[in-house]
Amino acid sequence: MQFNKQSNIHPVRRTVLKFTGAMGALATVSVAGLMRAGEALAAPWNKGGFESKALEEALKSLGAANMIESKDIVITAPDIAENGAVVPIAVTSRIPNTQSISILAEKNPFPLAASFDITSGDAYVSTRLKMGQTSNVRAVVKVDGKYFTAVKEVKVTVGGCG
Amino acid sequence: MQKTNLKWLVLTATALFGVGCASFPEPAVTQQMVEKMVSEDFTAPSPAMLMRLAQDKSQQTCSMIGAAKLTQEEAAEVVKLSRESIRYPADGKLSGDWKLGNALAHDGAGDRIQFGKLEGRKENGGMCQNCHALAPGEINVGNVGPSLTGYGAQRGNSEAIAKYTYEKIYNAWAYFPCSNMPRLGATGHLTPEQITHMVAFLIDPQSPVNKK
Amino acid sequence: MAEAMKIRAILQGDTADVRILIAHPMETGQRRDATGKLVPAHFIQSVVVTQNGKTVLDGQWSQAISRNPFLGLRVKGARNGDKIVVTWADNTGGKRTDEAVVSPG
Amino acid sequence: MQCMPTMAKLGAAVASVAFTLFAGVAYAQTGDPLAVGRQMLMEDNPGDLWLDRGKKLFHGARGPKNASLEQCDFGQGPGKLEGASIRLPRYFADTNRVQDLESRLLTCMETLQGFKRDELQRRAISPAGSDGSDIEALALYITSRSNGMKMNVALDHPKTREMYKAGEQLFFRRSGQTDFACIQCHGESNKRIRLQDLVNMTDKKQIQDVVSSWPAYRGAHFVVRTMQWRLYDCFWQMRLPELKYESDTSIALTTYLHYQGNGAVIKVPGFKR
Repeated sequence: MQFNKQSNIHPVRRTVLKFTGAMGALATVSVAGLMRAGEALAAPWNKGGFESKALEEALKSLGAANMIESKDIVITAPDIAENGAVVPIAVTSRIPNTQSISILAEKNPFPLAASFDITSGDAYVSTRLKMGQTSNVRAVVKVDGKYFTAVKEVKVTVGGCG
Repeated sequence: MQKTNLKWLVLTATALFGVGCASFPEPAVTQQMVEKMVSEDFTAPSPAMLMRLAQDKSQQTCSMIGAAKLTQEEAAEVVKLSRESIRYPADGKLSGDWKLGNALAHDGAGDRIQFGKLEGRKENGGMCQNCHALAPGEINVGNVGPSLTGYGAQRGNSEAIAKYTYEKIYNAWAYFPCSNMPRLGATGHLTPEQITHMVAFLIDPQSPVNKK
Repeated sequence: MAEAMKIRAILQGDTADVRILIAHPMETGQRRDATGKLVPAHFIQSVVVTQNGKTVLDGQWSQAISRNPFLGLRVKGARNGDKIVVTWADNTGGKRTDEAVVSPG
Repeated sequence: MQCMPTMAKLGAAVASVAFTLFAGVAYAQTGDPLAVGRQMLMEDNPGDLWLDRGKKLFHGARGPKNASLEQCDFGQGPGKLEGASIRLPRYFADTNRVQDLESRLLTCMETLQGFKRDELQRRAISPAGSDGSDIEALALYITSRSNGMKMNVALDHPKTREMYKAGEQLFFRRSGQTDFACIQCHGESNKRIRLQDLVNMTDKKQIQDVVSSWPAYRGAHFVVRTMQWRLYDCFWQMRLPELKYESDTSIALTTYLHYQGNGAVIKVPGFKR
């Protein structure tokens, strides 16, 4: 029996650290018409922000200037991520009237990973990120036109014996 | 694994009890069956690579099952075979370039077989990081083997230490018969020259292993 | 054809704990397949969650979100039987909507 | 701007090394620095996305014979999946073979649905980052039907006992350029290869955690992996030749491991980094 030569069981193990390259081509991605789910309700996709390579630019796209460090923003994430391709991140804002939570992996080639407008009455969101290397993960919270922020460092190792 | 493992005794006892009077085949019969299975159940790009599954004398001796222990005679035999296996670099210099050794120690790749192909590498990685702590503060290191942090700082870098270290990497079983440490030189995984670089990585005062 | 999402919406006190798993490749556009060819970018850009028709979360994603994405949120003031609807849309025009009903924990 | 981070400065890199040193000490005292991440990932397992697919594949009419797998007998009678996986591997008279779940599944896909066996074997293990194979989805679905039940492999047939003993011997059989057998990495507790925890398979609790959690979603591959894959990958890592899918060697090892893990409560899909 021969295994399928077309298949490749382990590429991820070797390429996970190469997200710098992997995500480098975002600028060339054609974004189909900025189509959004629930179009009537949703704001257009923040193309400029998601395609910013510099953290400052990404923050600017969110409108975030003069951010205030806040202990009322809690980032739950592993100190060490076993697998940079799946790094769990949860953000809770205890600041009243939180309108949105954005998540940035500062050393990713495109730092802005996600933004959530939250109107559920509980400013909490949990998701999973690709991270190319050890980096600060930053949460930016918008409250009545003001911006608050917190960071947590996540160490990324690839692991395995590859 | 030469240590008696109490848990193993318990497990084996449970297994025997569990099947009551039903009999297991004799170990020799099982061994025959296993060798047949091993010869049929694997594929490789070449017949020579299939031979990786064949055991040498020491590997056979070191495949003790469960709580079985190595006898003194067996241990002596493994040590003898292992000593005889050791080859030294042509120029006789046992400590090479610690920087090359550093790279080797952190390289876990080389010589794996997948999709009918051998991993395309000029030389194999040393795989040290998989099982040993190396420079202080490294996170992504294993602990199957003892920590090597400060190895040279503790032992110095004399000719005698270089020789011991070289031999230990070349064939660990010359000192600790049947230990978990691969016989990296004797099995051909690393060349004598590569091993001299790893020796330097461990004993050179400039190596990160010996930095605070 | 996108596969169905897995949506759990469990009531804890007055808050629904909503957990969503989505089958999606979230391709970055620079990964190469086994033959060395670039796999085109293919990732979800938008996820909208509603409770009985009212938007409770409006999310935007980049391709930095992991393959087979997870999204967790909490909806305050939820009740058993509330309808939670999740819709995602990706950069190639693909989209899918699934729903779940808030149920007791 | 008080919050602006320093981006990728050399100083930060040096600081990070120093921090690492302290962090290492702190973790040793406070426990596992990986635990938070593992916990978060386990709670919401993308492997669940495979269950419906496996169910559809099982009940749908497929293959050259356009038949479902509903008549497949995993040892509990045709179509009975509850409690099937907990008794596998076992001896099957119709094939005169000890079979694990995956081997038995292939037998049914061949006999009931008319698929070619060598084709099935070739496609069984999917590429990383793919949508996964049908066999992976089926193996997960079938195993999930025994969720909550206890592993209960019986050595009640001479051939099963042969395979058990062969598996045991294989577990300790050292070969190749790493001089490894399974036991070299799986014989002691609290050991790691790099950061990856190694299961001590001589410990009842730990081996139970293994046999109860496959098939599992493998985070690094984004697909559901099976026990056959787990064994294949171990041999790859040991620099040995490629283990054939559903070979006797693989089934012998599975017989040995599952029997050691008897009593484990099945909970699949598992989640592996």
